[in-house]
Amino acid sequence: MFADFDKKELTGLAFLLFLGISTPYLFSGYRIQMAELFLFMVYASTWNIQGGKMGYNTFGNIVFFGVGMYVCASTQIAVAFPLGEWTAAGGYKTFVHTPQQYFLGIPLGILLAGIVPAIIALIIGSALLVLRGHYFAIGTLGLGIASGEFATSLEIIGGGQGMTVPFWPKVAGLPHTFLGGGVNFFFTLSFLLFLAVFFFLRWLYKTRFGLILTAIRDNEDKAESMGIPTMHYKVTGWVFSAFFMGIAGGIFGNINGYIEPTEVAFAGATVGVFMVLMTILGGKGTLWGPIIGAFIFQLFKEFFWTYFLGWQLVALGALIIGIIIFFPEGIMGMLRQKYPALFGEVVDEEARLAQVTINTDD
Amino acid sequence: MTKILEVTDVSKAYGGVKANEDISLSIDQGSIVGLIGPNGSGKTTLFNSIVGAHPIDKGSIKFNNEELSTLTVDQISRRGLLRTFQQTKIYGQMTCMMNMKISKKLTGKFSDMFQTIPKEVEEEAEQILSFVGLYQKRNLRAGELSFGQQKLLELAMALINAPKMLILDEPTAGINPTLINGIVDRLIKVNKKYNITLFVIEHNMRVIMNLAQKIYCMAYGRILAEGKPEEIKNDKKVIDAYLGAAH
Amino acid sequence: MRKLKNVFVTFISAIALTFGISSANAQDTIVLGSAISLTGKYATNGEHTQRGYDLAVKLINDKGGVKVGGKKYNLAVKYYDDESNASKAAALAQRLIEQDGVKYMLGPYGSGITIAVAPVTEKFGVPMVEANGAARSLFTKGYKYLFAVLNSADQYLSSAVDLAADVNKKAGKKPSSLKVAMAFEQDAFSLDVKLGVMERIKHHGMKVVIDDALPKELNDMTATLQKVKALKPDLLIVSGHSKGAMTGVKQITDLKVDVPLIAMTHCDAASINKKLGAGNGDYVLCGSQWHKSLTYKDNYFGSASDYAKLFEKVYGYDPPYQAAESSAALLVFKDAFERANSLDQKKVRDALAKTDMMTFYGGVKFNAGGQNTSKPMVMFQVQKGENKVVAPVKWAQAKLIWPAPKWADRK
Amino acid sequence: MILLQAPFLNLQALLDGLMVGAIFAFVAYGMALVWGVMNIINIVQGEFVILGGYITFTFYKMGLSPFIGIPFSFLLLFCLGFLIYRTIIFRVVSRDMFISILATFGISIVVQQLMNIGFGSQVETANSGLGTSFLFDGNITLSHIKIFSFIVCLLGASAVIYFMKTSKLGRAIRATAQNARAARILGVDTEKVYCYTYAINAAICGLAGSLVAMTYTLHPYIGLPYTVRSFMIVIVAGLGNFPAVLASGLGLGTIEEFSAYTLGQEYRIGFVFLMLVLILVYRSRKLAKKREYLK
Repeated sequence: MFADFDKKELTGLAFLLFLGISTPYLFSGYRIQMAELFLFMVYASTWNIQGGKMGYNTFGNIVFFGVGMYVCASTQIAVAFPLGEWTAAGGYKTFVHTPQQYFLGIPLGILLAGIVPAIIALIIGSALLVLRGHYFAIGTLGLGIASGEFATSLEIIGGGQGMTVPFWPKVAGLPHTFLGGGVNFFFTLSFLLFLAVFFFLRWLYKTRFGLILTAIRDNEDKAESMGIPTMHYKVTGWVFSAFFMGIAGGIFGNINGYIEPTEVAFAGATVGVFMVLMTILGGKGTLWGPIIGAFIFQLFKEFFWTYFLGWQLVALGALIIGIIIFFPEGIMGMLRQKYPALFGEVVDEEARLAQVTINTDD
Repeated sequence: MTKILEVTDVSKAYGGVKANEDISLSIDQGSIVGLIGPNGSGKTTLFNSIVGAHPIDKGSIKFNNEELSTLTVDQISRRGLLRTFQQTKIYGQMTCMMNMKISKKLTGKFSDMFQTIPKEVEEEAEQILSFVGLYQKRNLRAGELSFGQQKLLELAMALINAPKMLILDEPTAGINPTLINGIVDRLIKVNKKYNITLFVIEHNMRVIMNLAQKIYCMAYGRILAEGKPEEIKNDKKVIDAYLGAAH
Repeated sequence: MRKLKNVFVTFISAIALTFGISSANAQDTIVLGSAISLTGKYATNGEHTQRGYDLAVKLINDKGGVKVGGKKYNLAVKYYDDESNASKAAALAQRLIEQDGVKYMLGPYGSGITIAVAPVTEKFGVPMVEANGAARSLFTKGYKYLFAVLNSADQYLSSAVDLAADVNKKAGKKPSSLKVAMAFEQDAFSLDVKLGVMERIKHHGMKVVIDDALPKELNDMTATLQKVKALKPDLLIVSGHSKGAMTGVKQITDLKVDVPLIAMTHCDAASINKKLGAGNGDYVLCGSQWHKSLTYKDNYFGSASDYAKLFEKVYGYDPPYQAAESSAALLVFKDAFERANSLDQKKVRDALAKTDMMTFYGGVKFNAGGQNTSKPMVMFQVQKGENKVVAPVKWAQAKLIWPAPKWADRK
Repeated sequence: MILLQAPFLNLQALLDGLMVGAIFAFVAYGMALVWGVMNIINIVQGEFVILGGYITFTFYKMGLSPFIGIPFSFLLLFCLGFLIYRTIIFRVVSRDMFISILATFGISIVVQQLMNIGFGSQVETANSGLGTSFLFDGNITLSHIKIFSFIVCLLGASAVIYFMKTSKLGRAIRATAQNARAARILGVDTEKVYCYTYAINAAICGLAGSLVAMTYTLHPYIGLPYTVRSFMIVIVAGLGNFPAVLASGLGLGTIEEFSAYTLGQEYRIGFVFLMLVLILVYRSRKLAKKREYLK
């Protein structure tokens, strides 16, 4: 499995594995941030399928995130209680999940959280992906916010009231922190999800599918004129993103404990944009770019929160502008400029300059 | 001789302008056919109609006795009818090698979509690249190639896709004269060795004359004349058309 | 490349600093944590809340701090900015508890955000006394560590309905014949206000002629008000935080909408009595948790009016009830610490549950759900630019002016 | 069905729609300008509007008539636009449009926060003190301030058109919009043109903002809806077609108002976005038949 990894990747991966495995023990105080970090790596990496590889800058992936979150939570609740009563404004009753109910709900919810958004992507994909360039960006932006507004007026999922996610159950005889307690559990889930996404994409980008995504970015017309049914590829790519974003949403919903339409689920103005910026900061269209980007971006955010209290958003805005102006190619992009060799391209000037020699006798 | 491409009464208008009017032509399997005509005579429009880049107003286009005018670009090219562009279109961000790999014809099997590109494709790509003389450049980013080299790459990409027929839009335009002979020989080899029917727009008379076995001449969106190169060369109408275009 | 290096330098230092946060938990201070809206749409109310907390902390420390186990502790509050964003608030609460080792929490501002924080404090068994989360759903989820000193949202305007019924009966109109128009924002707080109102409306058998939902990005409610003009209800109820109150009154003034009785929330936070100039906000009936004219007393702040004076002196403006209830929250905590006579979270929690005290802000006594039951809401009406308490009768400064004079008759 | 119960409301809705639509249209003008000339989607549009509003509000707060604020909103925003261009925008002008979206998004965050810090997050309004008139024995209400802003917007809009047609700068701008490179060759200082275009856009927003401050209410986070409506309007109208922008602006206002009556206020924003998506898809589908796509 690791056979075809080179040194750089191995070190990178080793570092992440270390973080993932050691966090619950060494920095248990930072589990939430770390979980968020890994999830953000997932968001960015999946956004990268469209924005980076395929050249379709979407603001709409947040829709899948939100839908996944709601689907997962609703399923978790619905396996035990009628959803309507749970979310009913005011909620006169008190519900507590038994462990059986809870651990039935989790896998079921997460599974559906992946599938439902994937189906949605399949449906809206064929409609929206006919848009190109910034029209696609604007269209998906509209979609994202519209779905938030829609969720706000949907009673069954609590509407503007939002809904709470079931608690980590209390098992008689076990300490409250069995399986390391809810936090560890979901931290581990997000870490595993990240690994899944990472290896999936790593494989995907090597296949013909991955190459063709790049081809679509570079010159969609050419790709079509070479007999590639680009629409199929675009939609399929979006379905992949949707699937993983949905699961990520489901997990995040559980970590957060409370779901609310416009700020938590369909938070286009925060999560929706951050995943884009992370990818750009790290480097569009590369496997590691989004991961590096997410890592650095999160660090900056934490830093601002802690030391610019009250001004952190100003700082963040400034950071965004800085990234866009000075790092449009991202870190990986800069490395690629500096050391093309790392990316399997010729650097030796001679070959670069060599004239084409055509000998008419062969 | 079986006809591979039959175009009958094709018309295409942009707004009011009639770019093509009642074009009819037919191309024999395995032949090399030229299409000449002054600028703006509607040659490229005709090509676009043939490969389905835009729908035609009337008429029919048959490729191996299959109607094309209802199909989309990618469907048509999967039928084995490929074109190159006057302004080269290549995947600039990728290396030449990748350009080639992607251009390998899809088998249409879903599983193949998700398989890594096999070794033999790589070898085939290398052969073809060296055939067009781009072998040393295989690991360069295609965007960094010179215009002429990009044209060659485009040709190579077409070849690895193994088309039945290839439509070339001004293959020698903007290429330095020393290369032109080379390209002509390549095209002839393509025709013989790979047994690909060629349909070529060309302004360079010398090239087209010793390349094509049959030439159509267009002017003002209509077919003006057709025939063997030497017939065309001395055809009054053709000369007038060109001079007419001149002033 | 150098740019890149800079980035990395910054980011290394960032790590260093982020990890360098040490919980400011010195020997003789009890650190309470709170994620509060310093920026974002609730920033102003967040500030009221923070000032309320700070004022109380200062006072308590000056008056000898908290005595636990014969040892004297000072109180301190560690704040984070939740940007008025529910998910951020939840994350920050976890951070306060897990990284900064905070053992006791003060509530954030706003129902939605409190709803987001409560599951966290519950999960970690951290007692939280909150003063600004009124949503009823907070008290029905069976939280054991959540205590609210304020009345739940459903009580905000329900008494306004009763009031309307009452005055109309006096005027010889059957309550069941009354027409009610409502406009509520789509958020946790307002929807709960609606719950309470609907209950009373059913009880009186009134007829709801308009039931509009207001968007979150609200700055125009012409449509609703035009309907009101057309249908001429006897009672108009609007709840949408400050922006609802502001936009509502502003456009009622512009459109000269005549309704005998208009009831709203957050009038004082939006200070509609001042901002709209010359008595335009007049005759609006407002639900409020607290008013400085109330006669409650305690031996820290003294009477409600004393509190108002003090607050005025320190911050230079009249305390809105958000500040008052926040200060009260700290009095409750102090009391609980001393009765528990221990810093063990469980013990403190139990002490809180048994709380039964009187403060300048009103009585505090929690029911099983952690809801304060010993304090009623007050209603005040804007009269000549002044907020005058009109109900309950016990504290009434002035009589309710009803029906509100027609715009045509005002000068 | 309220509109049927009270037929007058239809007229009322229409009027209110036009009034509010005029402001949208005016803001959209600015966006169309920047979009068409500089190929930039200006996310910070809405924040400019709100900032303009706050400037006017400041005058009101100082006890002056808010009307004095109008020219200041206009001028100060002009300067701000100028400044922002010189510091940030000029770096993204030539870049991919998506970059400009993100860059201006960054700016909008900063502006929002600074407004929040400067003016507080409290909801504010500048009371114009103008009266209200009733038509059809009180069935139709028109607050004068709305009429005023309606007129100002129309005047402003026509002023922009006139300016574009006649003034030297206006012609330069139009030339650049047509073909920047050609204009440059013909000696147009495109940098300058871009700079002024952006500044003018900001000024337009400022003016609109001062009207919003007097007609509706302000708080630092109400900007986005204005930005998005401008999108909507420009996309429907198409770039560079100013009369169409005006028309679709008024249209949008009216449709929204009616949707607010029938569907209810809360769907207002969502409704706009949904329309945005549908229109885009519909138009590109139409083109797809010709095997083309939106450019």
